[in-house]
Parts: sequence; structure tokens; C-alpha cells
Amino acid sequence: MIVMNPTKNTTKRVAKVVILVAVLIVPLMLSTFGFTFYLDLATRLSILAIAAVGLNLILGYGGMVSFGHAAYLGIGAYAVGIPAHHWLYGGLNMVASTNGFLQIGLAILASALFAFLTGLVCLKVKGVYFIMITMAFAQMLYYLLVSISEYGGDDGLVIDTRSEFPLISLDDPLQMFLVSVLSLFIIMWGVRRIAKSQFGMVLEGIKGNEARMISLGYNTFRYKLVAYVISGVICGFAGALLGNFTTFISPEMIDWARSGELMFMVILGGVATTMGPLLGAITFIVVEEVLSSLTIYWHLPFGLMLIGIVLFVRGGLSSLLERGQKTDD
Amino acid sequence: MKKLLVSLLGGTLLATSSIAADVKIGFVTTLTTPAAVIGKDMENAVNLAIEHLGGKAGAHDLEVVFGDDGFAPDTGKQVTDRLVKQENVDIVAGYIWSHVLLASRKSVLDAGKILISSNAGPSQMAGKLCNENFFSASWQNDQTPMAMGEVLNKAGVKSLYIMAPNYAAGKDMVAGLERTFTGKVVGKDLTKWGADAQLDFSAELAKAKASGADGIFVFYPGAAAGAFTKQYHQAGLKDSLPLYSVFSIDGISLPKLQAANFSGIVGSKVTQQWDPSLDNAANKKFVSDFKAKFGKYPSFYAAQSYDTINMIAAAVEKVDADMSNMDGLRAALKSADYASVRGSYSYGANNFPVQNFYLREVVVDDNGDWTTQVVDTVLTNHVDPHVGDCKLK
Amino acid sequence: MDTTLLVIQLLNGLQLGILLFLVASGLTLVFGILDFVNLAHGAVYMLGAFICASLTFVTGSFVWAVFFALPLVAIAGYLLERFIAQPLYERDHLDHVLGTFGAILVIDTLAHLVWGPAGIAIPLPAYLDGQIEILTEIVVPTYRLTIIAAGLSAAAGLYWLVNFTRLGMLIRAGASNRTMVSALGVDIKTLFSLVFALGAVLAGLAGMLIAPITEASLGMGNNIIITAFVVIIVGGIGSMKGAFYAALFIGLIDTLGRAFLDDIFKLFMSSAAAENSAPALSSMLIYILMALILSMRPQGLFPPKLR
Amino acid sequence: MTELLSIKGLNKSYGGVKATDDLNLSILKGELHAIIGPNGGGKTTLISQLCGNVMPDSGSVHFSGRDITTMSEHKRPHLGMSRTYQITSLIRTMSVLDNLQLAIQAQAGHSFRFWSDVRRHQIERERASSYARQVGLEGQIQSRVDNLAHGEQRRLEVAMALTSNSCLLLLDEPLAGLGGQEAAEMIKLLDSLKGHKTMLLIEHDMDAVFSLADRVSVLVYGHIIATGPPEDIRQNAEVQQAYLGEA
Repeated sequence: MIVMNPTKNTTKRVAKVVILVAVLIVPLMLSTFGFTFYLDLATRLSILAIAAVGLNLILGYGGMVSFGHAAYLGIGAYAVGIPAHHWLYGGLNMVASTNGFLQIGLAILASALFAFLTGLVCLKVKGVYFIMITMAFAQMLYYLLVSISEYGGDDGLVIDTRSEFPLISLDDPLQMFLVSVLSLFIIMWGVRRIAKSQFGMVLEGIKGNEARMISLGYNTFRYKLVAYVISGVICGFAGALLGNFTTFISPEMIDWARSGELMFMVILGGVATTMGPLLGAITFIVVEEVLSSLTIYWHLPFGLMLIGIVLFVRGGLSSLLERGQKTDD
Repeated sequence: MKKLLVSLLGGTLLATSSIAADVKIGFVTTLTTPAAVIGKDMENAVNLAIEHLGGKAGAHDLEVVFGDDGFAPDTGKQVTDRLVKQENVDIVAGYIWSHVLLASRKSVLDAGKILISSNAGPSQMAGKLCNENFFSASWQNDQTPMAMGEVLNKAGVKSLYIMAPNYAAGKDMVAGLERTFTGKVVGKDLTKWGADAQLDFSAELAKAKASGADGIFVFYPGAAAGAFTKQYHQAGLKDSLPLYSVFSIDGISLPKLQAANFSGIVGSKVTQQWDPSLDNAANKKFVSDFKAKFGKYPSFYAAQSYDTINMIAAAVEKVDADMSNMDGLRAALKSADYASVRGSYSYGANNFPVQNFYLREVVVDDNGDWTTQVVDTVLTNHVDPHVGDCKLK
Repeated sequence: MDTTLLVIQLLNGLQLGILLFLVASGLTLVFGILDFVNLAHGAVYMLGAFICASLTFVTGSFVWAVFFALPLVAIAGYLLERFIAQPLYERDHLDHVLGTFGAILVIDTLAHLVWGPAGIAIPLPAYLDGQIEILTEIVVPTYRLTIIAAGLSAAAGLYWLVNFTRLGMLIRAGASNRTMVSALGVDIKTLFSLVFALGAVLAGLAGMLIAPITEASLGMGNNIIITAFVVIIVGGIGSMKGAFYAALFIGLIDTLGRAFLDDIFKLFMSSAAAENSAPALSSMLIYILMALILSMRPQGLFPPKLR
Repeated sequence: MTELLSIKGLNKSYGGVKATDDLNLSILKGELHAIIGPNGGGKTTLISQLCGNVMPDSGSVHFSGRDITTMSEHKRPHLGMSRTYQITSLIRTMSVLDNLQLAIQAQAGHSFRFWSDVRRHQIERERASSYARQVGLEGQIQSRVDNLAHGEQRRLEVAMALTSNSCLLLLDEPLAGLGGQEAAEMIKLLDSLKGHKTMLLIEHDMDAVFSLADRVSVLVYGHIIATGPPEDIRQNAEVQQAYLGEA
């Protein structure tokens, strides 16, 4: 066990708080000065960070590397888009609604169901096989959505009305941002609790040595499945927010490259850490935004940065913050 | 980290807000992925138009900010948002792809700004989704294949095999052709499109050949055109299954086809509302300067982008750069009162052009370069078929 | 559905399968022996196509271009191994994925800078560019048969290399027991570099072979890498035999699905519905297949015996 | 004494090789039953079948009179059997205490508790510590398993098997790779468990086997060729041949 010098430890704790506060305050400041675009950027960042936090639960804590998690973003977004579409254009009265609670409920339910059903198959295999089979299911969903011309097929669907809630209006960029960023904080806190709970410990054990956990008497499949469903639900919720934010959804959202991006955010930030997914999302999106506004060849420095981080910063960016922090009491 | 964040954000602010012009135009096109070959052509044409205008609309400075849609609707919408909200452009133009335009339209129109398509012309935006602030500088998707349908009827083609990519414009093109084509469609393939589009058409071509059709109609814009024509050429279908295409064999693909010497293409026929050989002063200047500067013929994408900028400049001049005068701007744009390289045209109720469509043939020019030449006028002052669905008057 | 069409489609499927095998074999070699996940394998495929395209215009002959391009691709593979893969061997798969994804971005952008966004069409020499009548009424492009022949000979060469040479012996030994090979006094580092370069050559060759059909274009590698991964998963990671059968199987399924699915659908649904659902389902086919196979055989069809 | 584990006509083959060949064995409650035999004799395959990691081709396994031949691996520990591994199998990234706590929790119903901090469960932490004390790891409870010496890891293996209150321990070469001092400590530990637990011990160290075991079975080519008290086995000609043949 590495024992950290306490002042350094405090510094890192302060650094974390500063980052969290900055995620909330900096966009607000910028928007007050009229740079409303940065508010949108921060909203997108928060939403993708939620998805990354959800993915981290299984990828980081559970060692299940899902390469298909963008599927849940898509499911969540379509759960907003489809009811709104029918509300506007008629048909399918069962779901036609702009009620936000109904839409988010639908997003959560559909994600849970998709995670449960695919999990039954995916969790039977391990390692790279798992990576690929999760991708396969996302791709199937992708092509399914492409084929449904009612919802725009390949071209996607414009969401004409956002989810409606009492008291808050998501049409206001400021409220949209606050809803997203507060959801992010709550979910980060929730996942942190889960990771430290008895369930989280079992998950960690499964990641460390599944055979041993079975021989100890754990039905590991069931624990993995529950984690997989929780993770899917979190991403589905993020998808519902994303649909509301972009007001446009297309199968493109669940393309494997998008799943890859989520994975990279988690790995980049540092797996199995509370701050990792957020740091990864910040880095990914801010760097992408800055570089792409400077040059269309921004993939070059971006790629070099990824390689550099992998080669020289072991354990992701949050290792700079968390090293030596993970202690038992 | 916070410091880093702030300085990074600060960096972008500085990088983007240093120049101030009277009127700022956002131009969204594809600058990455293989489709960037189209975007580059458009960017060149826009820059050429600005150069011809001396960077000014009348007395007012013009500035163009380019945005890359990455060939994906959501990226396109994101970049549109950035242009509208961060760059604070006055007008948004560009858009090669129908699905990108459909995804992005709300961002511009909700902000109460003018949106001009330099290429994409999805049926929805000509019909139900038409908007007083949206103008097309190109055509509605159905029109060009409708012209081709007429050509096929005249040529006595009785049965036809159809291939197109599976996305908004692909479906519109097929629908457009079927509007006018009176023969029988014996087979139809919609192939995978997007960043990982299908480029090996062996299965489809074999089917097409087996179908015994009199001809094959395709729509493969951009990079896919090269792949398709080459495989068509290699499959030796030139005589048994004549090729009729729209938006596929053009200024983008011809130089490449010429470099690889796919001579089977010379003589093939396409329809279009514009051609480098059209005889008007604006077009002559555009084509010769473009050739001199970039060493190749401009594509129709380039021509429409060049028109877009000139059309905006004319309107800006009319309202004296008062971009809050929306009524004035709309009226000026709708008058189409500028020197278009396609010759003069007018606007229909849905703000889509009412214009001629020509039959063009691939020929070898005096310098040995491959280009196209007008051989016939197929449709005159043609109105798109969706105008009836549009609520505008 | 007549036999002529079926034969032609079978040949097309075979051709796709063989190209997939060339890409997948390198992937499975690197994966099986080095335990390294190389997403950038597809980028090498693209590099092969572009280098070959440029050399075709320099040498004036596609065949010579392939000949000169192969060693260049091997060098590219070696550089990739030396600077990105080698430092990551001891890390877990996630780091491999992140690092090689970075490499894809870098290679793709460099290709964009060097060759432009347009993509390059490659002209074929006249003797490859025509048609051959293989059976009465069944005419296929010569070049398609050339691909099948070239791919099969590459596969045969690989088979010989792996099963009948000292290098092959070491490769097979390395796949099952890494420590044993190093105990034999073999320089494992050099062996790994060689394997990586070999994989690069195979992928590069596939890129060169397909380029005259689809042309060399940006991002072409990213399309095939996912399918190639499907192939090695279905075949069983590290298994050459598995990669071969799975590649042919998937090539055929994909091609035949695209060719005949809508006709089959039309038998029991309206033709509009068939036109709509058939393209979607034919694109889904290989993924459905993979999920089915994995749910029955979690290690793929031919799992290597030892690890 | 009553029969705790009863194995009848067990068969398992891989390809053409019979790893377990019509194996019959009966373990009595309270005894320490050692299984010896040459390498490749099928000892680990046998343990794997007993704990459910590998399913036999035919035959039956009864535990406390209940047929467990095809029962899933994760259910068997709940009946009261637990195992240790020949090659140390621990959760290396977690601490000694966490490992023990996981082993304890495995027996205590489900672990679908998502909210409270598991490392503040004082009662379970205390229980886990007591097992660490029992195997002499009290000074190391916060250490990651990675950082333990090999002997310490072996003892943790045994401790994890102990936490379960199992009546039957399946011990797969607990002395493997241990040096003199470490081995002596392990033998002492096993000796202290005699009488409290029924143990099936697979071991190569003959001195340890003959000093600890109540009965010894000899497994050659998947078949038990002899079972009996240690002194009988020592004298058995067939056994000697099997071993000398191997040497």
C-alpha cells in the first residue's frame, strides 16, 4: 500500500472539488458573458460524462468491456423522439406524449430490457469475445433503426418538441445545462456508492478473479447481469437527455465508433475511478472542440495525444489525482 | 486542470473572434472523410467567389467561416450550432447531404437566421418543412432524376435496374425517376451509405446484369461514383446494360476516371441544371478562373457554391448589410437577381429554383481533359413536384 | 433465382471472403501470438492501397507496384510495432485499443495530408481488365478471379510458412507458450516484430488487391477492420484455420444476403416492405451470425487448443 | 463414521485420453483423506469435477447423501464444500481483508446490497480479521494480495476455504511451491484443522501426506488403485511400482 503524504492527499482532494465546481461554474460564467455556445458544449459534455460514468460501472469496476454502449444512448434518445413524433404526427397513441416523466421512464425501461436480453447472451462469453458481441448487438440495433423509415431511417428524426416537465423547461439552454450537470453529479455519487457497496465489492472480485468468485459460491452471472442492466439504464437516461439536447436523433448515434468514443473517455480518464469518466469526457470534448476549430486535420494531434497518454500516463488521467487514494479504512 | 480548461477555452475565443466583418457567412460542408473531395471543391468555389467580389458585397466586408460536418448528421448539427451561437454568423449556407441539412435546419431557423442549401434538396424541405427563411441555390432532389426519366423515355428504354445509396437523397432520386419514367423497374438496390458506405457492388451488378434490363440508373455521389463506374467498366456491362446516372459522373470523379483511363465513361449521359459549357458571361468567367486556379473543371457542387455566395452578396448589398431587415433579405434572395452561372432562373413558392435541366455528355476537351457538354435541354423552367405540400405562398 | 447468377454471386462471396481472410489472418496472428489488439490493422490495409496506387503511377504497372509496395508496408508494420505496440505488450487490452485507435487517427490524417481526400483510382493492365467466360453464359471480370487466385496463393504460402518452416514452428510455439519460446533462446522481440510485419504485409496486400475495384480511399480500413474482427471471433482467436473458414463463410453470407434476401422476402411480404427490410437485415446478418455462434460456442468455431 | 462424499463410477475423457476412469471413492466424515499419484494422474481433474468446474461424462457424486453430480459450481459451496487451488487463485488486486470478507459474504445469502459502504461493516470486517489471525496473517490484513509472499498467499487460500464453515475442504496441493519453514507452518495449520473438518488433500509431499492423512488413496491414470491407512499404502507393491515407474 502506498502511503501518501497527507498534504499532497489534501491537494488532490481539493483538485477534485475544484474540477467539479469548475464544470458547474465555468460554463455559467461564460454564458453570462455571452458565450452561450460554451454552455451547450458543457451540456453535451455533462451528458456524455453521464454515459461514461454508466459504462465505467461495468467496464471499470466490473471488467466487462462493452463496445456497444452507444446503443443505450440511442435507445434513450429514441424513447424521447418516438413519443414526440407520434404526439405531433399521430399514430401509436399508447406512447404519443411529450410528458418528460413518461419519456424518461420509457428510456429507462427500454434500456433495462435491452440490457437484460442482450446481457443474457453477452455475459456468457469473456474478454475480447465480450467486446465484439456487445458491438454486434449495437450494430443490429443500428441497422434495425436504419430500416424503420417511419422514424427517418438513416436520415434520423428531428425532435420538434422537447420533454415537458412541471416547473422546468428544457428549451432554455441554461436549465438544460443545469439538469444535465446536476444529473451527472447525482449519478457520479450514486455509482461511487455502488462501487463501495457490498455489490460493488462482489463486482470488483469478479473482475479480479471470476473463477474464484464462483468457487466461493457466487452466482457471478447474476451479479454481472444486474451491473450490466444498471449501466445500461444510466446510459439510457443519458440518451434521453441527449435527445432533448440535440433535438435530433439518428442511427449514427449508436454506430460502433460512438461506442468507441465512450470507451475511450473512460479509459482516458481512468477506469474504476469516480472522477475518471468525467475527466475523460472533459478532455475528449474540450480537446476535440479546440483542435477541430483550429484545423480540419485535428485528428492528427488528437491521435498523438491519445497515444501519448496511453504510453506515458498509466491508469488514465485520474491516476494523477487518485494515486494512493484508494485505501481501506 | 481548471487552469488548463480555462486557457483552452480562452484560446478558442481568441482564435475565433479576432476578425470582424460586416456580414459573416457560415458555410457547412464535408472537409474530412473521403467525401471531403466534394467539400474541397465547394470551399475552393466559395473562396473564388469571395475573391471575384473583392471580399465585399457593395461596400460591406464579407467573411466566410467554414464548418466540417464529418459526413454525419449529428456532427453537422453540432457545427451548425457552433456557427450560429459561437461564431454568430448572419447566414448559414452549404450542406452537401440531405440528412445533414435535415438535422441542422432547426438550429438555424429557430435562431431566426437565413439558411441556404448549396446542394442538398430533400423533398421534405420543399414540401411540408418549407420555410420562408430557407432557400435552395441548387435544386430539389427529385428534379434531376425526373429529367433523366424523360431522357430514358425518349431513348426508348423499357426496363430499368436502379441502384442508389440508402439515405434521404438516394430515396428521393429513385422516387424522382419513377415519377417520369414510364417503363418498368425490374430491380432496385439501396446500398449502405455513410462513413462506412458499401463500395463493392459486385453482388448488385451481377443481379442487375441477370435482370436483363435495358439500362441501369444509378445515383452515387462523391467517392462512391469512382468505385461504381470502375466496377461497371470492369464488369463489361457497357454494351449490354447502358449506364444512366445523376450526380455521379461529374467534375469530381472525371479527373480520377481519366487518370485511371476508364474510357468506357466517355460518351455516357447525365442530367443536370448546370454545365461548364453553358454559354453565359458569369459561367465563362467562373469556369476559366476556376480551371486556372485549381487545375481542373469545377463540379456542379462548386458552381452552386459559387452561386450561393453571389446570391448572398447581391441580397446583402440590397439591404445595405442591415441583417435585421429580414423582409428585405428574403425579398432580395427570392428575386434571384444576380448573375447565376446556370443562367437566369426564378424561385417557386417553396423557395426552390424554377430552372432548366440539361442532358450532358462526357467528352474530351481540346486539351485532352475529360469534361461534360450540353447536348439537349430536357426540362424548361421546371417546378419541383413537392411545391404543393408547401404552405408558403 | 437462376444458376448463372448464383455462381457469379458465389464467386463474389469467395472473393470477399479471401480478402477478409488476408486481413483477418494478420489480425489473428498478432492477437493469438502477441496477445495484442491491433485496431490499426485496418489503417495498414489502407496504407497498402494508397502506396500501391502511388507506385502504380510511378512504375506504370499495377503488378510492379504491388511488388514494391509490399516491403514498404512491412516497414510501416514494423514501425507501428516498434513505437506503439511494443511498449504496450505488457498492458491490458484496453490500453491496446486506445493506443491503436490513436494510431488510426494519425495514419488516416497523414494519408489525408499526403494523398488528399479524393481517393485514387488504380488502372489495371489490359490483361487483368477484361472478362472471362468461365462456363457457358457465365462471364466474370478477370480481375475478380485474379484476386481469388492471389488470395488463395497467399493463404497457401501462409499455411506453408506456419506449418513447415522454422519461423512457423516458433510462431506456433509462441502462440501456445511464450515463455518456452524465449527459453529456447529465440529473440522473442525480433520474432514479435516479424509476426507484426507479416500481419501488416497480409493486410496491405488485401488493400492493394481491393484498390483497383473500390479505389484507395480514406477510411477504407475502418470499414473492414470490424468485419475482420467478426471473422476472427467467429473463427476463434488465434486460429488460422478458423480465420480461413470464418472469412469464407462470412464473405459468402454477406454477399448472398445482399444479393438474394430481398427476393426471398418478396415471397412472403409486399415488395415495398421487402425493399425496406432486406437491406437492413442483410447488413445485420453477419452480426446475428456472430451472436448465434458465440452463444453456442463461446470460444468461436475453432478455438486454438492451448494458450 | 458416516460417509460424507461418495463418488461412484466417475468418468471423464478429453479427446481420447481418459482423465478419470471409472473412479470410485468414499470420503468419511471427519477424516483427512489424501490422494497421491504420479503427475498427470488426474488429481486436479477429479477436484474440478467435485467442485463442479468440470462436468463428468458419467458416474455420480453424492455429498451428504445428496446427488450433486450436475449441480452448478456456485451452488456447491452453499452445501458445505469449499476448495483451494493448486495454483494460487485469489483476487490479487484486493486486500487480504477484502478477500476474506468476500468469502464470508458468499455464504451469507445474496450480496445485492448497493448502498452502504461495505468496508464499514464492522461485524464482517471483524470476522474476516479473525480468520486472518487463524492463519497468521493478522499483520497483513490491509495488504494487497499482490504484495504477499507466496507462503502467505497459500495460507490465505486456506483461510478463505475456512471462512465458509464448510464441512468438506478440497485442498489441491496446499504445499505447492512452499519452502521448508513455510511448508512446516502449513502442515501445522492443516494438522490443527484435523477433527474439525473433513479434508480431501491432494499432495505431492509424501512426508506431509503420511504424517497428516488418516487414509490415503492412490490415483493412477484416472483410476484409484489403492485406498487404505498410510502404513498400508507405504507397503503396497502396486503403489511402489506406479511411483518407481514414474521416477
